[in-house]
Amino acid sequence: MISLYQSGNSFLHRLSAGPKLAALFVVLAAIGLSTSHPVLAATSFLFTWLLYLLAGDSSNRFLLQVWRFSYIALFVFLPQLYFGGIERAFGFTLATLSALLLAALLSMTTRTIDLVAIMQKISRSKSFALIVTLSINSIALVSNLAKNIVEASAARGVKPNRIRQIVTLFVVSLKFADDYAESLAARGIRI
Amino acid sequence: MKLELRDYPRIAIFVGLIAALGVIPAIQVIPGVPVTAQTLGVMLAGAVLGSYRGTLAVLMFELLTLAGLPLLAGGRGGLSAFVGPTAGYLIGWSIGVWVIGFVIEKLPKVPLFLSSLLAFVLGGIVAIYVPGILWYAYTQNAPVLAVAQGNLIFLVGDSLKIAIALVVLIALKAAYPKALR
Amino acid sequence: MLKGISLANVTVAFDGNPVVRNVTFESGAKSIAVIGSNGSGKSTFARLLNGLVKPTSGEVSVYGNTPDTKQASFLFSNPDLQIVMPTVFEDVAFTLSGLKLNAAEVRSRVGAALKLVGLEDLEQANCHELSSGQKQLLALASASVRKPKLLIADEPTNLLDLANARRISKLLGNIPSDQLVLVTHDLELAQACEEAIWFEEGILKSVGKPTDLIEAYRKFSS
Amino acid sequence: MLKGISLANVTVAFDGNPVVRNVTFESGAKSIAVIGSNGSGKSTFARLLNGLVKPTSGEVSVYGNTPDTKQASFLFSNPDLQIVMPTVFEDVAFTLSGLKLNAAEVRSRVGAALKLVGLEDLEQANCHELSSGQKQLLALASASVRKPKLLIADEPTNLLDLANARRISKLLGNIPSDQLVLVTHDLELAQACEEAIWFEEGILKSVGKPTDLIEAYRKFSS
Ligand SMILES: Nc1ncnc2c1ncn2[C@@H]1O[C@H](COP(=O)(O)OP(=O)(O)OP(=O)(O)O)[C@@H](O)[C@H]1O
Ligand SMILES: Nc1ncnc2c1ncn2[C@@H]1O[C@H](COP(=O)(O)OP(=O)(O)OP(=O)(O)O)[C@@H](O)[C@H]1O
Ligand SMILES: O=C(O)CCCC[C@@H]1SC[C@@H]2NC(=O)N[C@@H]21
Ligand SMILES: [Mg+2]
Ligand SMILES: [Mg+2]
Repeated sequence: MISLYQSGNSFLHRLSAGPKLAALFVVLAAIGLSTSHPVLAATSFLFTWLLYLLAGDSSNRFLLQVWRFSYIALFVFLPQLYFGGIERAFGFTLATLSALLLAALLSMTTRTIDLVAIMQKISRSKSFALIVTLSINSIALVSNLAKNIVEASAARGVKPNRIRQIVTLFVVSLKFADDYAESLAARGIRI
Repeated sequence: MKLELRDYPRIAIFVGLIAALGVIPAIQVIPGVPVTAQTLGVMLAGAVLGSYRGTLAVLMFELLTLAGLPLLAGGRGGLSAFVGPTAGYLIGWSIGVWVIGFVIEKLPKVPLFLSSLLAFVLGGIVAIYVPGILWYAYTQNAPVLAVAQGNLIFLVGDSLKIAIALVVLIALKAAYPKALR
Repeated sequence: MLKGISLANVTVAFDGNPVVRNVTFESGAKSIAVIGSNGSGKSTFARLLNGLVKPTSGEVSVYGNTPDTKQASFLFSNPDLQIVMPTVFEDVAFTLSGLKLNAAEVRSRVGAALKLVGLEDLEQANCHELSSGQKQLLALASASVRKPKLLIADEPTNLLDLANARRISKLLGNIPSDQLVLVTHDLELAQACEEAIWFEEGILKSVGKPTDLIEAYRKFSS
Repeated sequence: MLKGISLANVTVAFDGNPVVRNVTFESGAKSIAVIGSNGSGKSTFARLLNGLVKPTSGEVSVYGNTPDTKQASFLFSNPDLQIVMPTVFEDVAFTLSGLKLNAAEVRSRVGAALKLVGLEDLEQANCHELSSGQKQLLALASASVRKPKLLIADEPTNLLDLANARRISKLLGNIPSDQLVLVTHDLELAQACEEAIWFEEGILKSVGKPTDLIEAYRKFSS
């Protein structure tokens, strides 16, 4: 499964997931307070950029992320401009962008499995671990089933009926899930 | 509540189904808040799995998204989806799915078509919009009423999704009655 | 001039891995069996013939045209994936929906296709309540109702019992199409074709009479 | 006294429809092939033996005990259904997770099971990158690692090529279990068993030597 993780060896990559998450929440809270002060918000934004550089961002991923979040930035900027004026609009937009960029930095420097492991540790339950594993499997599986269904209906040579394809996807997926449950039971798995 | 073994793959498969619906291209009506087919999966999770299991499926989907899998429409994911101005909707998904399951469970004697129509309106629209609007209004320090007005534009797409969800649910019940217990 | 299927120096690569390698092949045989190991490229070859897979390099033509899903129908091994509509009649009729026929024509062609496979009494049945054999017969009716020039079947007798497998294999010979390409691990089924081709590791290892190829393939596999 | 599998007047009904009808059967044979038409009740019979299906009436016993998944392992036809964990080693070890073994024991038993099926070099491989044949070998390792008394296989060679099918069928004979029940439409595979039973419409139509039953079944199906 592809994830948002970008391999690397910076101190942010090496920091273990738990403390990183904790530190992130503190910074996010601080950013939350900076919204109405454009200067503070701009500082947050520059601070975030600095962190990207420290994470070994050589290929301008920062700017790429800014571009990817630009829709949301617009979604914040325009209403604020309308209701609150230019200064406030800049403050909110920069603070929101900083929060988004920081959160994205966590995803880029922390493996999905490490974050899942934290959740598992917190839940301390075997069934939680099983659902996580099955869910991750099911993402690739359903996408494969969907691909096969699209292919099978394309092979009919007619314009596909999307709604019927969705119906077929749900039917086939649920049958698969029920067969899968049976095979788990057959392996002697108990919850 | 206790899960049976067969619930595990069903919950997992809905995580996969909601993710698969994210592949259908999202439309940006309001910049930053996509019109997404994924709420169709959320609604069906509630209707098919019921309140408890459906909620678990949506929470698991969100947990994996939070942990860094790009499962949201347009290949987005990670913690940033949960700190941005649209995070309220995602909270709404997990409330809405519960509401849908709950409403259908409380109306066992009403024909499925009607009970699920009601459930989809309450859970698929109201329960998702309210946290979505409140979160935006709160984090952006904006007037709730104005935000709610802007949000109305989603009614078009969401009504269509409810219609599709009804068609899929009824067809699923006919094709694989065991799907709904 | 070109009749039947024709491939010239065809290579298909997924993510840079060639899975069909430099295949050149031409045939107008009524029925062609495709055999070979798992992962050898048989299904990819089959998908080249209806255009679901495009060649990375080389040329494919089917009856002189670029392959498409109009000339060629496809029968998959899992009938659940192929069922599109709720009832048997509607499912077969769906294949005709692009042809702009009037209702009476649709009725008569669907009726004929269902009769051919012996499902005429189940017209109004719910597709997903059919048995596995009946589902595969339905898929065959849906694939053949457009009277394609080419019918491609990928493991069509998978999980079927002997009687159903025989029924399908007999029907495959009776479908009103000019040519049949049959991908299968069932060597009895392959035996009944006019010609056979054998893939290994993406390479067209051999072309010939089914008897000879099957013998060689059995030796190779032991 | 009771050895092997034993059914006394067993009926299984789903929603009131009997799909296994009044079956009485006892056998200690090393390997039993189960043949019959689609929907005849073969898989339901197989699931009675590990307790996944409970008899509506009658008694089933396996080595004198009520059937359960501890004594009996099950191999399905679709290996994708059977793979749970990300790597080969973890997947086999997953089957042992209920047994409270220590790490060294798990290592050695998983290692032995993988060696048996020839996957010892792929311990750390990603399950979903295996070929279809390798996936089925993995499923077989996972099924056999608990050293079940009874191994039940439902169409285990489905969609496999000749070499893989032969490998699986040879291994089924070598798994350290006391008894093998093999449900299959592949009559060559059934042929190799010690005993055969034949279901039609839920009724145990016949019990005997594979050669005789297969001949009768072929006649019946034509
Ligand atoms: N869409 C795809 N993307 C990537 N790889 C693919 C794709 N389709 C097929 N392959 C790979 O190409 C190779 C040939 O696959 P193909 O399905 O043609 O084999 P096959 O001969 O039909 O095998 P089998 O007998 O198991 O059905 C395999 O290694 C397969 O994993
Ligand atoms: N869980 C179930 N609920 C309802 N009906 C069932 C269930 N399992 C099986 N059946 C029905 O019982 C009958 C026997 O099914 P079974 O799977 O045992 O047949 P089979 O001999 O294995 O067939 P095949 O060769 O197609 O695998 C079929 O009509 C099937 O539809
Ligand atoms: O993908 C995301 O980041 C979640 C966006 C939430 C979209 C909301 S849900 C209710 C409303 N209806 C839509 O189709 N989109 C919005
Ligand atoms: Mg193939
Ligand atoms: Mg069966």
